[in-house]
Amino acid sequence: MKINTFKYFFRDCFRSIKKNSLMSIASVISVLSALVILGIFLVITFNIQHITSEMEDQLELKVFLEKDISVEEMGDLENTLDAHKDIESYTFQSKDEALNIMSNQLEQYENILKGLEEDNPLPEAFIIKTHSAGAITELNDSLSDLDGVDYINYGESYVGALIKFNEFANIMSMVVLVILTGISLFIIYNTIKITVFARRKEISIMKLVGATNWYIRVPFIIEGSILGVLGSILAVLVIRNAYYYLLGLIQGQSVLMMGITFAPPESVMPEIMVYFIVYGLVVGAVGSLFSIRKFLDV
Amino acid sequence: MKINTFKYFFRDCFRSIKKNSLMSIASVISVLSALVILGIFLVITFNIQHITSEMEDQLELKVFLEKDISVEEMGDLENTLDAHKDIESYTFQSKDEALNIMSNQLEQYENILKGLEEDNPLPEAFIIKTHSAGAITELNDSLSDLDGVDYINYGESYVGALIKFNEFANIMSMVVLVILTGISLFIIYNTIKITVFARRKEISIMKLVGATNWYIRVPFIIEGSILGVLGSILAVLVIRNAYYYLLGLIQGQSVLMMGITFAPPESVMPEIMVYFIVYGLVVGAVGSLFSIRKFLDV
Amino acid sequence: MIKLNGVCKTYDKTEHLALSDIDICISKGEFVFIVGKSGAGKSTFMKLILKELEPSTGEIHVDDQDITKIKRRHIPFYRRKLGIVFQDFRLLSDKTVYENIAFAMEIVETSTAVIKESVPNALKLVGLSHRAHYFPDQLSGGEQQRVAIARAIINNPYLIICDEPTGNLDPKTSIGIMNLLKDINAKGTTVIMATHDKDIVDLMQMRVIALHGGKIVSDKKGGYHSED
Amino acid sequence: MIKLNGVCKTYDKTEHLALSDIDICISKGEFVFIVGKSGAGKSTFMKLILKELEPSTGEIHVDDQDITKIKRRHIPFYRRKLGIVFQDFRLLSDKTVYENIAFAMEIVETSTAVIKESVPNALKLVGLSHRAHYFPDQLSGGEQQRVAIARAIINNPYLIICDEPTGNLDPKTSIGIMNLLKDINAKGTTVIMATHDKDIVDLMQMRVIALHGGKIVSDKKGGYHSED
Ligand SMILES: Nc1ncnc2c1ncn2[C@@H]1O[C@H](COP(=O)(O)OP(=O)(O)OP(=O)(O)O)[C@@H](O)[C@H]1O
Ligand SMILES: Nc1ncnc2c1ncn2[C@@H]1O[C@H](COP(=O)(O)OP(=O)(O)OP(=O)(O)O)[C@@H](O)[C@H]1O
Ligand SMILES: [Mg+2]
Ligand SMILES: [Mg+2]
Repeated sequence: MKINTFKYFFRDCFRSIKKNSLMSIASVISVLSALVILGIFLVITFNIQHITSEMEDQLELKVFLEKDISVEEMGDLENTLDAHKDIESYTFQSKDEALNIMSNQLEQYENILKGLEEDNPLPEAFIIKTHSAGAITELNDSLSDLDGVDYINYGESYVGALIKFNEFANIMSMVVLVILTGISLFIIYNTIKITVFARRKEISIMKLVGATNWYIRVPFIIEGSILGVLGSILAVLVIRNAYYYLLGLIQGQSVLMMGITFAPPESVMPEIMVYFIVYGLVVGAVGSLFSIRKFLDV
Repeated sequence: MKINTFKYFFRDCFRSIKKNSLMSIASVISVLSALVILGIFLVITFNIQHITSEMEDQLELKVFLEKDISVEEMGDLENTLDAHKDIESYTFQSKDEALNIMSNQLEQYENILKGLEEDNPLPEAFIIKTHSAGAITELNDSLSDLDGVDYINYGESYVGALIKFNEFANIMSMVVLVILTGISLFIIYNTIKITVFARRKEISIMKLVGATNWYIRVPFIIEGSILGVLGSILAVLVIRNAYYYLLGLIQGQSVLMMGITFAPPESVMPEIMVYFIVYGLVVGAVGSLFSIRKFLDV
Repeated sequence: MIKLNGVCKTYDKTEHLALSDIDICISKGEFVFIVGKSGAGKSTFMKLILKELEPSTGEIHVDDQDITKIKRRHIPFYRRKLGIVFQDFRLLSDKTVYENIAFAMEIVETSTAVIKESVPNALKLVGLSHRAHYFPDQLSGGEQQRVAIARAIINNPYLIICDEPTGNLDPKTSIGIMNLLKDINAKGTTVIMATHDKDIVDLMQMRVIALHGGKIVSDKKGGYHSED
Repeated sequence: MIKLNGVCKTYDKTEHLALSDIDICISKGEFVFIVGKSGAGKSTFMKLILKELEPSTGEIHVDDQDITKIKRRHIPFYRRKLGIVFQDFRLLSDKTVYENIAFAMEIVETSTAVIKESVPNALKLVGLSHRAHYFPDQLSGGEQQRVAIARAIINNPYLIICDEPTGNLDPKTSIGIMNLLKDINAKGTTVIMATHDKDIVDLMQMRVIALHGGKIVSDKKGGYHSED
């Protein structure tokens, strides 16, 4: 095909967008609407991931030491911890610190614990942070046999529940995302189909004066892509601004949030942007391609 | 208007649905898609409400008794509790029970708490369930001054957080619902607009042979309502079956759920059904009414 | 019955005058041909009378009513008293031939019994009884044109406006249609007809108004644009 | 050049034969009128040659090619060598007059320079230079018809098919168009034209094929359906 032909294609598709402006605007709004819904869910999904990964970060392993641990054993233990690849950091917790923390955590037993101060029965401990939640159980096994270690506590049921919840949340949000992607695809494809349908007479005229299928298709595909991308860019802008606005609203209301932080937009938006623009482009182009098919039978 | 005219309206709108079946199907799918998305969110919202209300149900007030409480004081207290309108039920917790529960809850301090058994420092308590979470703070005030009451504990910060979270979740889901309702309205209105646009020539012909605006509008409005209701009924069916399917999948996987139960579909679906059908009807009718407006200017 | 006073019409955006300074008076019961070259303004004239277009300047009176001043919501009622054949037919594509014609009666709330009797009669008059249940896009050009004619006469209008009603018809069918219009005219209905068909105009010997470039260049009884 | 053997055409759903048992042979360079009553099958015949419709039975050869056997993707290339004027014009409503004509050249990848020269020439031939930048719905019926004619001749086709090309034209303009077609025919292009215009057929004295109810009832040189 000549370069001129492509010039014609672009000229025609811009003209058609202008001439059928009502339908063009409607298509863009459809893409926009469908993607904004998808965007809301994506942001929610990213935030769930963010929150669970923050919760994972807070997981720790408490290695309680034997009451009569020797200095040597203590040194060996520290060396082992230093060398272990799964361990991110660790701190030492003395008896007093332990009691302090316990009475802070257990408000309701504060009074009772006060009596223990003189003869503190709590053991010393190493508090270990791991690189990943998955490493915790392994680490538990490998550390518990070491000399000087009394027992290890890592909130077994809590870690298990968290990992399960994590999996569950991931599966659920994937399912919802797939469903929503499907639905929004449906909405956009539908809109394109009606707009193409409204122009079926034009298509048949083109065929009757000798235009090949590709000659007719290409401007439609270009038009579909342009409208799709336009809609997706608008959707990205809407999502972005709404998210910043929401974060602004919530900032300072930390009481509400119970210590939960939101995923930073800088990390969320680029992914959504790329995803949306590719989506808008592909759905617009492929949607046009399929919608036009049946009207080319002249 | 004559009764015959209405017969014509219905005949015409069924004919038009059949003749423009591609566009009719597309409109129904648009309504369906938009409402399914809305439905997913509605189900999620109902479940959040369900879960928070379950959490509220589990709230309890612990009234710790003075060590040297007299039998009389005890009797008075029980009478007060029996008579109090905010109290749903209460149980008595002895020293031993308290220690037992504490050591169960605090796995990690199990060893330490064992030492306390001989000389149990924990007080006796009444554990009270209230009718509503809101009543807890009030009850705290009214009970703490009574004779024989040492102090009251109800997880102040937890209750506060739960109420706040409740409010937050309600506001968020209302916001998301309003936004989604708006977007789905947009999608449906848009689809109707394009289908009406595709038939603008027919509309102008009717006007030119002397049809009044209402004569032209009514069949469009009826058609819009029928397609809207059809789409919404399909949406209800989709949501209903998907929800039952999901519940079926999850049943027995209670580990995953950490004790959380889902809102029963029997309580969720009727509300959604009424909401959707009214929505489909109104949006279909009003959407058609507005879409047709500008083409009546002939 | 119809009176135009200094009517001009320019289409928005185009400077060009489609009709300029038209003064016409057509009495009740007349049969008038409008002739003229392609683009002379014949259809524009028809559309003005139908109130499909508004004149840029001037007044148009139909049946002693200044139609430029009719209220929007009264327009349909004004149009119902006219019968119009459009140059491009304008049939409703999702209704059959029968229903297209019946539609014009339904909007004026004619009883079903009357509709059921009148429509087949009208179809017979234009020779389309065998096409009653075809859709417009299943008809030949001439058949569509005859449906449009049947629709125009069905409500016994006091004024019939035909824009090129025989453009797609063979001479024999054309003459049939002209006889039909003549009969209707004989019963007192005013008929205005734009046409290019020299033979028909010559045959009928009625009043002929000739337009050229939007102006009236002749207005007399007799043959097709006599200057030619 | 064109040869029809036992061609019949029934439209789906309707039992009725739009064309029955047609045998025609048209040689290269001929000028043929197809006449007949409204609904006789003229447009159907044209549509068969264009491959807009498929015959129910029979063979159609154009330029020694059996067009019923052309592969789907070769149809556009076949159509490009024809010039067609449709009875209902079929102009692209979102392109101007100029662009409608240019479009027919663009699809065969004519260079821009040639397009820029040819289109104004064609517009001049049909007398529409002053309407080049109007959209079809801003044109009168006759003007649209002339745009369709200009589009049909722009690519110098070897066969021109005109369905009622003067139905919306005044006699003077019609004769201009006929002279144009005659000139093109004189240069060797085959012309097939369906028309109702008795005057034109009588004037031209070319081969006339008369259809009636889907059958050929006469095929001879001379005036309009001589039996009438
Ligand atoms: N919508 C429009 N916008 C701009 N110009 C228009 C419009 N409609 C018609 N015209 C122009 O006005 C002039 C008169 O048009 P009109 O349709 O009245 O002609 P006509 O006499 O009916 O011609 P024909 O015999 O070809 O139908 C034409 O030159 C046409 O190009
Ligand atoms: N799509 C269709 N479906 C069914 N019948 C059709 C269809 N198209 C045409 N016909 C019928 O076939 C017959 C021939 O139609 P055709 O268009 O060929 O007539 P024509 O000779 O061109 O008439 P005219 O002079 O009125 O244009 C007509 O009676 C018409 O009703
Ligand atoms: Mg006209
Ligand atoms: Mg025809």
